[in-house]
Amino acid sequence: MINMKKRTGFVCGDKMKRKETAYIKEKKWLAEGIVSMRLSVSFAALVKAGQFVSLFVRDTARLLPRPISIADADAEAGTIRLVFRVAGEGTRQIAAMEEGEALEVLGPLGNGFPLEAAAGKTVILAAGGIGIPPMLLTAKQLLCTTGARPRWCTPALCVHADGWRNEETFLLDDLRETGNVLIATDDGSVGVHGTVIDALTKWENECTTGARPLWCNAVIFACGPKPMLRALKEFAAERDVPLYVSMEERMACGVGVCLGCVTKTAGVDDHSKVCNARVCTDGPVFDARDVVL
Amino acid sequence: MINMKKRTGFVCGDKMKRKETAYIKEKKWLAEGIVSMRLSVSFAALVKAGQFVSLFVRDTARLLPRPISIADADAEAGTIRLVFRVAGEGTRQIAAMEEGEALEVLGPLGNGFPLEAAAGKTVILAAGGIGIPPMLLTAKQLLCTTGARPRWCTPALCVHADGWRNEETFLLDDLRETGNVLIATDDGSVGVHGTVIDALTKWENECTTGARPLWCNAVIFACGPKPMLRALKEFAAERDVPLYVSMEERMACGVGVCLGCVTKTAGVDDHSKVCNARVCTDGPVFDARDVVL
Amino acid sequence: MTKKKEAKPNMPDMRVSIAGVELKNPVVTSSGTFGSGQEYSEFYDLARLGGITCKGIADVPWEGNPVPRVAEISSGMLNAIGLQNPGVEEFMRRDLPFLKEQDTVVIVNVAGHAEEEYLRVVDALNGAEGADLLEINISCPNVKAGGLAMGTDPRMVERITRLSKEHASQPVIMKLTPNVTDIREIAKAAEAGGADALSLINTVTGMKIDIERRTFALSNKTGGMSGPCIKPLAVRMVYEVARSVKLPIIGMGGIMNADDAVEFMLAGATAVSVGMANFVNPYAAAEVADGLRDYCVRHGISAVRELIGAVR
Amino acid sequence: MTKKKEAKPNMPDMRVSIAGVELKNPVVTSSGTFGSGQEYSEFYDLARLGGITCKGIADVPWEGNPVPRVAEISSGMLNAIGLQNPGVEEFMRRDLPFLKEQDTVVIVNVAGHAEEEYLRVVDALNGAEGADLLEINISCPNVKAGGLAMGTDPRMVERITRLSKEHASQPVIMKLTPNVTDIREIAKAAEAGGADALSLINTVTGMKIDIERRTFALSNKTGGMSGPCIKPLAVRMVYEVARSVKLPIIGMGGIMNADDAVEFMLAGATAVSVGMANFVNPYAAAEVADGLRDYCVRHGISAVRELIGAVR
Ligand SMILES: Cc1cc2nc3c(=O)[nH]c(=O)nc-3n(C[C@H](O)[C@H](O)[C@H](O)COP(=O)(O)OP(=O)(O)OC[C@H]3O[C@@H](n4cnc5c(N)ncnc54)[C@H](O)[C@@H]3O)c2cc1C
Ligand SMILES: Cc1cc2nc3c(=O)[nH]c(=O)nc-3n(C[C@H](O)[C@H](O)[C@H](O)COP(=O)(O)OP(=O)(O)OC[C@H]3O[C@@H](n4cnc5c(N)ncnc54)[C@H](O)[C@@H]3O)c2cc1C
Ligand SMILES: Cc1cc2nc3c(=O)[nH]c(=O)nc-3n(C[C@H](O)[C@H](O)[C@H](O)COP(=O)(O)O)c2cc1C
Ligand SMILES: Cc1cc2nc3c(=O)[nH]c(=O)nc-3n(C[C@H](O)[C@H](O)[C@H](O)COP(=O)(O)O)c2cc1C
Ligand code: FES
Ligand code: FES
Repeated sequence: MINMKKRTGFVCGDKMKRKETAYIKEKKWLAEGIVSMRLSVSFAALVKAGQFVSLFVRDTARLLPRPISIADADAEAGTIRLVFRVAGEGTRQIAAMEEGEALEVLGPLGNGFPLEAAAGKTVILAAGGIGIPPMLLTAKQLLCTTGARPRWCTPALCVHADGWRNEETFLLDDLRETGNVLIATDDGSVGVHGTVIDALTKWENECTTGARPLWCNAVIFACGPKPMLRALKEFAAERDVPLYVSMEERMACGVGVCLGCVTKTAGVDDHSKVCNARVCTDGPVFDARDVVL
Repeated sequence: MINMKKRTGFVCGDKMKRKETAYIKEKKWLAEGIVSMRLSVSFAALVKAGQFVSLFVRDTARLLPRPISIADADAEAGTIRLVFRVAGEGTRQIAAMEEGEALEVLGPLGNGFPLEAAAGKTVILAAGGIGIPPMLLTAKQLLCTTGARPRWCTPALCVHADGWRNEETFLLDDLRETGNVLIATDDGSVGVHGTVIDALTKWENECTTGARPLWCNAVIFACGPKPMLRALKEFAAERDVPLYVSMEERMACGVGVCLGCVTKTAGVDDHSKVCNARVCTDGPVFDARDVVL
Repeated sequence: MTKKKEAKPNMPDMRVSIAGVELKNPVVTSSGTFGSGQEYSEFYDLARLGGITCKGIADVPWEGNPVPRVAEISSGMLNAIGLQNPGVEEFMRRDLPFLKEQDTVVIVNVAGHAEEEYLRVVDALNGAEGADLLEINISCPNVKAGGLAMGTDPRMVERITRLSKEHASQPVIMKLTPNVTDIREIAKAAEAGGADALSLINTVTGMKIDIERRTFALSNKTGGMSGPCIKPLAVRMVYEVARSVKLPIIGMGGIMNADDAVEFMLAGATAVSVGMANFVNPYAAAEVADGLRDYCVRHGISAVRELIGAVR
Repeated sequence: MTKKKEAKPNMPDMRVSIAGVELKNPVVTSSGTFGSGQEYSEFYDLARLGGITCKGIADVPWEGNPVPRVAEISSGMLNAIGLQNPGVEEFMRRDLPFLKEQDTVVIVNVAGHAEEEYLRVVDALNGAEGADLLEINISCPNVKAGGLAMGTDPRMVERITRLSKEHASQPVIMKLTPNVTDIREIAKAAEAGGADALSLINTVTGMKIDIERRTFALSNKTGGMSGPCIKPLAVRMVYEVARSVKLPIIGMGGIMNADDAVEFMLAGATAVSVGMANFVNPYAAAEVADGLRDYCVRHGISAVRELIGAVR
């Protein structure tokens, strides 16, 4: 179980952005092409689950930030943990860095999950692939009752539903420390053969009390590829369960000025005055009903 | 004295260029902003004194080569030694690399000094500042009688005349292993207060036999800033001594195709059909009479 | 022994003047890269800047282009935001009051698809308190109907300049596109139309193709290049224009640090603007301002304006 | 079980054709970055290349510009060589015989200050064995009297194209400058003049100032930008031109590896040319050719020409 003495961030989420030099305190390969890094940062105590940081590559031909979700935060050690996939040249270069090396980090960015919406409810943390890492911190912040976090966030039940590609179920042990994990894999090598939706449906069917009472006091926090979020939106709508999704978009500034990272919204957005919201500042987490998936 | 067992290159100077990944075997700071590096390369045995290599920076925004003279070559160890000054961002980045790290090297480049012109003569190796390093290998190749190098290169006498900025007389010990060193410093902290010319003039005056007989069987090889080369040209002309100068120019290709690095020649150059010769391939060493300094 | 504030020995005079408006230092931020200042005010006090240029504002809210809107290129980025903006009304209600409070000059960037649209924005901003200077963007390459065409035709440049001047009580800066054969011709047209100053350069039209997915990196196919990759082109154009017209120039394009700013000033810019660099380092613009002062101190330059066009 | 050479299973057909001249693969080298091939033949067998473009050749030897002639810029370089060359006579005496011996297509790049000069070179090369294609450089920005002016005016482009065609028995490639407002207009002019193919882009005019020495980095003040910094501009222009004319295009500008080559082909280039990359890696052009084949194999593309203009 999680060490209740360790505060996992969430003192205050906003107006605390900064860019600074972080040091790699620990680096581990979790699976093929998936690396975990702990970075020393000044803002570890301020992180809210669902927030992200921008990483900068040392190669000065590659100037744009690489947004990576914060997978964990240790306020006492002053570190955050990132888990990311080597997707292109930038992440390849960062993943090739060694413990002790320095890199530039901008954070914490974005709004984070509305943890208060999970208070006293069954919370389903549904994630796919490289969307899984932020769910670790989300679960920890939901469950942790020490520190500055208000008590009422505590959910009645915390269930992870995670989809991996294959038997390389990275982070599974960490997730299990924070709740029951429903496993799905694309190739069926572990858990349900299929998607997160399949895993959730199976779980729903297995729940003795029937689906309706199960969902009536629930909320879903989700992170993963768009098709998964789309399917979850339908799934949640059918069951009338609130769903919050963490979105991904190409970013340039990460702080809300460039308007590069917008997502289409259902109605006119208050800041933009058009049907566009900024993933980097208005998100990355949105009420699924507010955005066009 | 130099270890006669170590072959210091010079099997064959030409048509052996290659680009390869070299590893830093040894790195030492010799003076403020002056670093010495030994690199493992495949062509250590092929190096001719006065040749250079192009170093490439890992930063992909900085694509052009950094030409650096080969200061020493160890055919048995398969290494070359470079001594360079941190002049800008590229050399700064390379100098910041550590032993064991890899960098891309293109070489050996350029023609090198005409060592055969020194056979049986008094050879003066005159260098200033960061022009000093190549003189170490020049002296070694002149003096070394083992290996593939023809015996007739051996000079009757090898004298170094070197000018440093101040008391940080980097490479002095190495140079002394290969001959008498006449020292000049800009600030007068060591040796003659003044330039290489001042040191040479003093030496000339001190030579008991008088100047004429001293110079009649001599040759000068020089490397250093243009004002120094210009002064030497005058000095040599007055004494009717052959002078070979190693030139510097901005380079792009390093292999003779871009025509970026030309130096003005006294007459029409055979390759270019105009009064321009390429420093990278027709040089860097020129007969001082052939080029406009 | 009086202690006058202005008497700091060795502190260079960093002020420059654009069309009669004094900037406390030559460093402003570029339109579209700084929002309306609010976001970066979380990082530092905007009073450290000579000025702020806000995102292009149109007469009504614009949706902009579909995503992806940004892509990385070597030493720079492509953008095809498509001038998303909340419209001049919302800008004046929400953003201008905030900007007015900052102790820095405010440049309002004006966008439009057509003459009438530009003029509606100019009319709305005419004399508005806090809108110190108007910058007319006749160069955005992302909007099919407007932008490019207008900024590449000298006659249209002269015309829109003249009309903007007629409608605005503030000084008018014309922002030029580099996507032309001869930038001097365009600059002269703006001068003939009565422009008070010029901003250059806007982005260079480029394209990136994703070879694995076989599609354009931007939904708009083309986008505007910015960042260090365009700097030599920008410096060249600033140099050419500075020698062709008498107007003050706000130079921009790839300024990442104070050295770059000095380079633009030596080429002929009176002020410099920091764009994409803000994304790479949120403190960039303030650091450029500080660094420029340090450069002056280091080189014994008593007034930064001595740098303007000093290399010929 | 016959063993026919062509029957290698899975080996994509790498041939492309430029104006009836078949290249064994789409990769050629760029003028001014490859000498006349001799130097790089010390690194690899030139037969690995689709073709070689030699340095621009004039009617008489040219001195070029004073040094410094090259400077580094972010993700690229500036050059102001000023078309130094030994003249067409020496070229035909010394370089062409060497090039002829290489098992690859030879493109001779033609330079001039004025019409007559171009035509004297074309006349000398007319029908010369080994000179498979002529590439007329109407775009070099470094020579005051020629280059830029000619390549930016559609009427002059059409005229010099027509004259070159009249004087040459070989197919004629017109090499275009990117320093124009509308590249399509120039390309159409070349097509109207009878060009057999187009090369684009030449370098982008830029400037660099050394702020410590307060002088231009190049003695010529301005120079041509090349390298990855200009790639998005080049890809955009190739795309635009491919959709405006029917001529095959040799695409270039910042191609460093096979991925870049694929990008240009998808944008509409029939062949690609490797320039500055040769300086960064002497094996670059050969590696691009190999890598292009590997890309085809990896993506199950049976003929490389399928890539041409495949992204719209
Ligand atoms: C809010 C947010 C949180 C994220 N969290 C994680 C995480 O925890 N773990 C993880 O592995 N990945 C995460 N990603 C995706 C990650 O940002 C990309 O995989 C990464 O930027 C790729 O960079 P690259 O240099 O390897 O690829 P390149 O293709 O070289 O990148 C080129 C440019 O495109 C951008 N880019 C490429 N792919 C993406 C993408 N999928 N999303 C946004 N920008 C992209 C890069 O940031 C860069 O600016 C997240 C993305 C967002 C928007
Ligand atoms: C044949 C030759 C041999 C050399 N040998 C040595 C040596 O042994 N030790 C040493 O310290 N220096 C030597 N130099 C000078 C060395 O090349 C430069 O100091 C170095 O390239 C500076 O690179 P930078 O990235 O630090 O500077 P930057 O200013 O960032 O370089 C930018 C560009 O300019 C070029 N450049 C800058 N200064 C010079 C210069 N003086 N000569 C040529 N190109 C330059 C760089 O190569 C690069 O392409 C030699 C130069 C030549 C031509
Ligand atoms: C994301 C983004 C949005 C931009 N939006 C505008 C705009 O609305 N109006 C305008 O005139 N220029 C706009 N520009 C151009 C910049 O103001 C500037 O001219 C250009 O980016 C060059 O400077 P840089 O290289 O420092 O970024 C935008 C640039 C970027 C990168
Ligand atoms: C040093 C140098 C010399 C060049 N000389 C010529 C030339 O003589 N004729 C010509 O048409 N283009 C010349 N070019 C332009 C290149 O052929 C090519 O069009 C340009 O460099 C863009 O390609 P790149 O980015 O791959 O280098 C030269 C380029 C460089 C870098
Ligand atoms: S990344 Fe710039 S607004 Fe979101
Ligand atoms: S550096 Fe290219 S010819 Fe010498």
